[in-house]
Amino acid sequence: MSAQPVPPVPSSAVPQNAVAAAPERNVVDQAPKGEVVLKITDLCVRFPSDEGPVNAVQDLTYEARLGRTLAIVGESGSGKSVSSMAVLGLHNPKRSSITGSILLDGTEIVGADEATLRKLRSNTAAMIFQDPLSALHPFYKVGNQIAEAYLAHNSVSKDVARKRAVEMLELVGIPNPQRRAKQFPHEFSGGMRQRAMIALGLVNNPKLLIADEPTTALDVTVQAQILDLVKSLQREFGSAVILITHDLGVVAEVSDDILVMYAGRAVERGLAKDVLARPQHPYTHALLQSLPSASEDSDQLQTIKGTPPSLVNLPSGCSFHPRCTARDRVPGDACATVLPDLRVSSPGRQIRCHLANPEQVLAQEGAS
Amino acid sequence: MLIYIARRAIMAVSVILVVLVATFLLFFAGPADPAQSMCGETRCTTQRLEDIRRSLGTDRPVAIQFKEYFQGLLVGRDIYVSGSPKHCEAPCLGFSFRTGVEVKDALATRFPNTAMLALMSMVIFLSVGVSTGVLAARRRGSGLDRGIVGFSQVFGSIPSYITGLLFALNFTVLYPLLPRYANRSDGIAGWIAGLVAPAIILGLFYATGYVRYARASMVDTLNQDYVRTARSKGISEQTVVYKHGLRAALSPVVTILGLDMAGLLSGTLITEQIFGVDGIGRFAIESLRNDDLPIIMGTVLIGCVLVVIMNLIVDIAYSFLDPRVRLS
Amino acid sequence: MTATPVSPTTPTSESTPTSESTPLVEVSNLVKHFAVREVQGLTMTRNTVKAVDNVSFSLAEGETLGLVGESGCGKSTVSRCITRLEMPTSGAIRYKGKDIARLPERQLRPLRREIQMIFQDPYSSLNPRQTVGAILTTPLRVHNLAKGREKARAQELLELVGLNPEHINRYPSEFSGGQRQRIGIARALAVEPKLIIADEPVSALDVSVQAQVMNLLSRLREELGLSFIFIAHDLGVIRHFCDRVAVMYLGKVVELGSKAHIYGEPQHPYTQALLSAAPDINVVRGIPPKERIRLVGDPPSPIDPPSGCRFRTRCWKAQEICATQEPPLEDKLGGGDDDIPETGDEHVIACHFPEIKSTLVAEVAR
Amino acid sequence: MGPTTEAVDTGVPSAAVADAIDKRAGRSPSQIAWDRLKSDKVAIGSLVIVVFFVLVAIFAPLLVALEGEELNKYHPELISAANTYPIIGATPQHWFGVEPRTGRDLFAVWAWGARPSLIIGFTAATFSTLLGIAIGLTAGYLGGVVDKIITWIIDVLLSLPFLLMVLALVPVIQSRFTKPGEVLTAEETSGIRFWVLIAILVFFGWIGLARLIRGEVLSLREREFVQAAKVIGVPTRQILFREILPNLVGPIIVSASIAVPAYISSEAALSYLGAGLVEPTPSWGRTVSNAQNSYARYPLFLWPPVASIALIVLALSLLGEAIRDAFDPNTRR
Repeated sequence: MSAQPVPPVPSSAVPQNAVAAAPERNVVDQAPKGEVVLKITDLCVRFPSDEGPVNAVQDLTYEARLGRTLAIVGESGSGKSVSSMAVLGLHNPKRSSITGSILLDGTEIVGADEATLRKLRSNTAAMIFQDPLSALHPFYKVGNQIAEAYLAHNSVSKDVARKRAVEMLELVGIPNPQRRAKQFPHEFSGGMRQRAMIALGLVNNPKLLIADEPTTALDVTVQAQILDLVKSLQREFGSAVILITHDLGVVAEVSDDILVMYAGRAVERGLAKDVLARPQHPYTHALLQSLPSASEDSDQLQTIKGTPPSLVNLPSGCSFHPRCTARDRVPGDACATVLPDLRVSSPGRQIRCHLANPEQVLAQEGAS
Repeated sequence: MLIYIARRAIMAVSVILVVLVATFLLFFAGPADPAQSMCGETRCTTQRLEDIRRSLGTDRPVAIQFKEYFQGLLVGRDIYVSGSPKHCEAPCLGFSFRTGVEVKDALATRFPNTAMLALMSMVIFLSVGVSTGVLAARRRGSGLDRGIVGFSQVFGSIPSYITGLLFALNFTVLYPLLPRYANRSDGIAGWIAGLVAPAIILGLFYATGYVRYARASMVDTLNQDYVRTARSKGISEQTVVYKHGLRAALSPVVTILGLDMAGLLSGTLITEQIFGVDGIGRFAIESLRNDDLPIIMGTVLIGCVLVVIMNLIVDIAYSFLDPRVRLS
Repeated sequence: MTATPVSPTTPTSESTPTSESTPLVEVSNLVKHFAVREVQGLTMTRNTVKAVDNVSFSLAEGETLGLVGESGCGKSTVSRCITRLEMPTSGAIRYKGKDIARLPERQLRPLRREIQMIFQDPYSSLNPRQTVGAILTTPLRVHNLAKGREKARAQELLELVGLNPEHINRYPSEFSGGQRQRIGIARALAVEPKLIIADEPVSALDVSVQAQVMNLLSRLREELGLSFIFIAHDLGVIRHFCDRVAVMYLGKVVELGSKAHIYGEPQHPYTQALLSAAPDINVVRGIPPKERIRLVGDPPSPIDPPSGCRFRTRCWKAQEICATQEPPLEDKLGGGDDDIPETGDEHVIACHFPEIKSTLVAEVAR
Repeated sequence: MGPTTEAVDTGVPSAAVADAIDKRAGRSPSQIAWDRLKSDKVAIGSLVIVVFFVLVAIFAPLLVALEGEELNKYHPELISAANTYPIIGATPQHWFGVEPRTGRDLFAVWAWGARPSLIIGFTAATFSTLLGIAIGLTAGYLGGVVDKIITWIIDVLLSLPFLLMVLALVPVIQSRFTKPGEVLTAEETSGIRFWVLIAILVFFGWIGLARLIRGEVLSLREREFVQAAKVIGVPTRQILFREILPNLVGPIIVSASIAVPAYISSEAALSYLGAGLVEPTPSWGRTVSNAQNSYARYPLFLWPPVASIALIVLALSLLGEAIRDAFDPNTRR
């Protein structure tokens, strides 16, 4: 594709919430503020394996705010799902080691006991998963599965909970919710199942909704519906949304903030529209360049050479350096030896890269 | 749902029919001469042999014999026993060559013994097997888990008649810790007590298999997405494991139960022999030594019908467990 | 890129003389039905899934046709019929003028050399029990190619797709997803085919690897003068790779035209909805399309498709006629001939109320 | 969930640059399984036990000669006239004592008894495996009516009470080999029994593997690499034997290795019940049957065959489990 200067982004696209919060370390200070629901600091998640410990997530720091959607983007194995499952304490403590801090609505999740986690799950933070067919229990009626989550956090009768489930199904746009509530998941279509999954996620009105690849298993026309639904529900409930995806198009459609992950680490953070329009990390840049477009013709796609690294055996220095085209712009062999910090590169932007003037370098890269 | 049950029932009937024809052909049309075997060691005269053949009807074409046998099963028939016709009501399985007792009656008196033994061992292997398997799955990787799996592997690998024999010889004969088999007519309590030892051996042997099925199924289920969903609802771990996990983990175990029914009957047969339980298995072995064909055939038929019925029950139970089967 | 047919240089065995007018592949009135049993309550009904229903298109030599649509639209079934993994229920598939739709396997075998397939799943498409060498020499042995130097040829093929020829003795499990897909491509190329059917060849790959494989396919198409039928659900991938595009919905082609037609001035409401729903890279860059179309509901079941126009249940323009009369696939609104004179291709739409909308994709200032 | 752990491979390897680090040939899934098996202590231990019994069976005459005895030599002088029990236990002349009533040397009976067990076990396993593969492949690949018939037969056979059927069948089938009025010698009868047993074990034994193979073929048939072979034009038979069958090596080996102990156990059970091997062929199962009534007075009679059956079946089963684990490490604890 050609190296056209990217036009500036209209700033009116996103409704901005202007509640201020105290500036903190590593916080993108230019970002509009909402109440911080989730604050993750220096999170590391490791799994033992036959070949050695798998470093699924390393030194991850971010926060999610009410009324805003944060997209976590990365390829498979980048640690995006692993980090979000840790938020609900869903990793088996016997088969994983988690360090750092996850503050969910003021409660520390890392090392929390089962009772604490149980109170927060679904009530404070809920999760919806990629494949709604396998995420809903095949043996129980959809309505009952939703009611169960409501019953767990509200001392109401079963009938009340069932009514609530039907209301939720109606809210997410399932026609004939009374009848649908009494059906099993396999009687639903793919889009309907994901709607039911969202109803289940929102039944306790959580402050944080984590959507893990919610539309990957769906067709584009249905995906658009579901994304619209998530957007409108967020507007209605004002909750924080974390959207985990590998699809940059989905990010552009719905998210306010973005966090790009590569091989278990955050490599770039900032406002979604800024990052996507003017990426500063070579990986983000290359990823955007390699996407074929439905709106313009292209002769040759830019590629990222090689394959994502093994999480057991990460490359020395910057994990991306073996695939990076800009590494020779960094003097010496810093890229291969020194792991760069996630640093503020420009207002509201953080990158994990040794490049002193990334935007300039990448603009030249694109042109060459 | 009804279609499903109907199809299984048709399958069951077809199996019984096939077995009926096959056993009939094997036993009655085979070269083994029932008359000869009735005469046994004491050689009969040729005239006497002929008489017996005529009274049994084995001198007539196979098709007619089969028709009569089948007729006997459905509506009853007359059979010549020592020269005089005797009516045998449906379902007629004939009369014992040796004792002249009606096969049906002979089996009916022994059937409760076998059924009770099978039932008791089933209760043992299902309860012990599944609960131990679930326990191992929940403690996956722990010493307890390894111990359970290792023990079930070793114990389940040694043939049940070996452990059974050693158990019987040592604990009911040599050091009588457990009561030996007693007839039902001598009192129900003693009867049941006498079945405890064989039921434990048979039950534990089968339990080893169910420990491993249940464990594998439970481990698999606990890794499913829907269990993760259940956990993310904030319900108690007990509910997650038993309501969401176990419910789904049980259905593959139930399928295996269906496949095991035929094996369980074999198991009771040999256990009866070892512990001296007067059931249909032991009766069959005894009749085999006497070449008492009507009894052998009756036993095979009854055994087969039992297995088929149990299979059918298991299939129906399975369809109730899994709504996907029920509705698709 | 433009649709310049690359002159065929590959030596072919026997072949019917191909004139300029005979297309390489001509699919006409292709129908593929599958029998299914459905048990509901007390009744069991035998139904047919009309996976592909009366689909026609043609492909010129050197051309690339994209098939796009949502899951269950029949695009994969079309590809499986052309490669004769399925026997079509009816209709004709003419390859170089010869109908191969119902040809017995024995007579099909020489043609198999010319039509190859690239599969979607790089993990299931390679036999885990065979070395890369065995995978690549199988087609050579079957068609008696490169006799005596099969191994050298296999290494050439590895080099051609950008893999290390030293790795010929490795097993598929020792390669990454992208590398496996390259091996699958090398296998398809082993018999020096003229036509390649690629069924979602990049959709299982990570974004960063997807572009590598796309570029490899483009390069090979140019170097070897290949024709492609390229199946994908990603509109960006289709636009990048194809000359012409057929949009499918519930077993039917609803719109067929050049890339410029389909992306620049789509006329069928479904095409428009599809374009509008797909998040696009220019949206990513902050250039939103002028208009958004959102469909309601899921696609209906292909067992019992709607009467008339199959799209009418989700269409915002549907009227009575749509339920009673099936719209034929034909040139509408004067087609593209007037609008895009330089290509002069056909642009056919199956819709009673077509309307040009050119405001659906994020436009880039050119 | 699982983070991918793909091999580090920087960039598309350029053909020109020889990959100096990695010249090794790839390892096939079978090789990997074999390597895993070699490091499995239980497997090695089980293998040692199995090899021990195989050696006993092979060298039975030699071992018995070493002891200084013969198989069918009676020692009435060692039997108590009062109660027919032997007057000796294990002695240097009679390592496992002698049989009550007859005074036959029990070590000889035991050593020779290993032969029929192992021969029947391995022969029946071989034939039933071959039959299972053939029927399973046929049903799975041909599909349609053939598949329906085969699955129906399998369903029928699976609902038969195996032991009861076998008990009833052994004498019936045996009589098929006998002409009316003919009287067989004990050797002839026992020889016929031997093959009848194998035939019956095979007849009931192929079902499990055939079912498994059928299922696997049905799923493999839909795998893309089989489709690819079809598109290439690989003939059906080659697809079956070159593409599909190698992928079934694991299940087949596992099934065969589990079948051997099952057959050995079945042979012993049938002989114990009187429907198996008969005199003069020695058999552990029959020895157990003869010995159970003497257990209280002369336990030495029972122990060698009981322990041997238990041990060989256990060792072969554990070996089978280890092979299963080696082929499918996911089932490992």
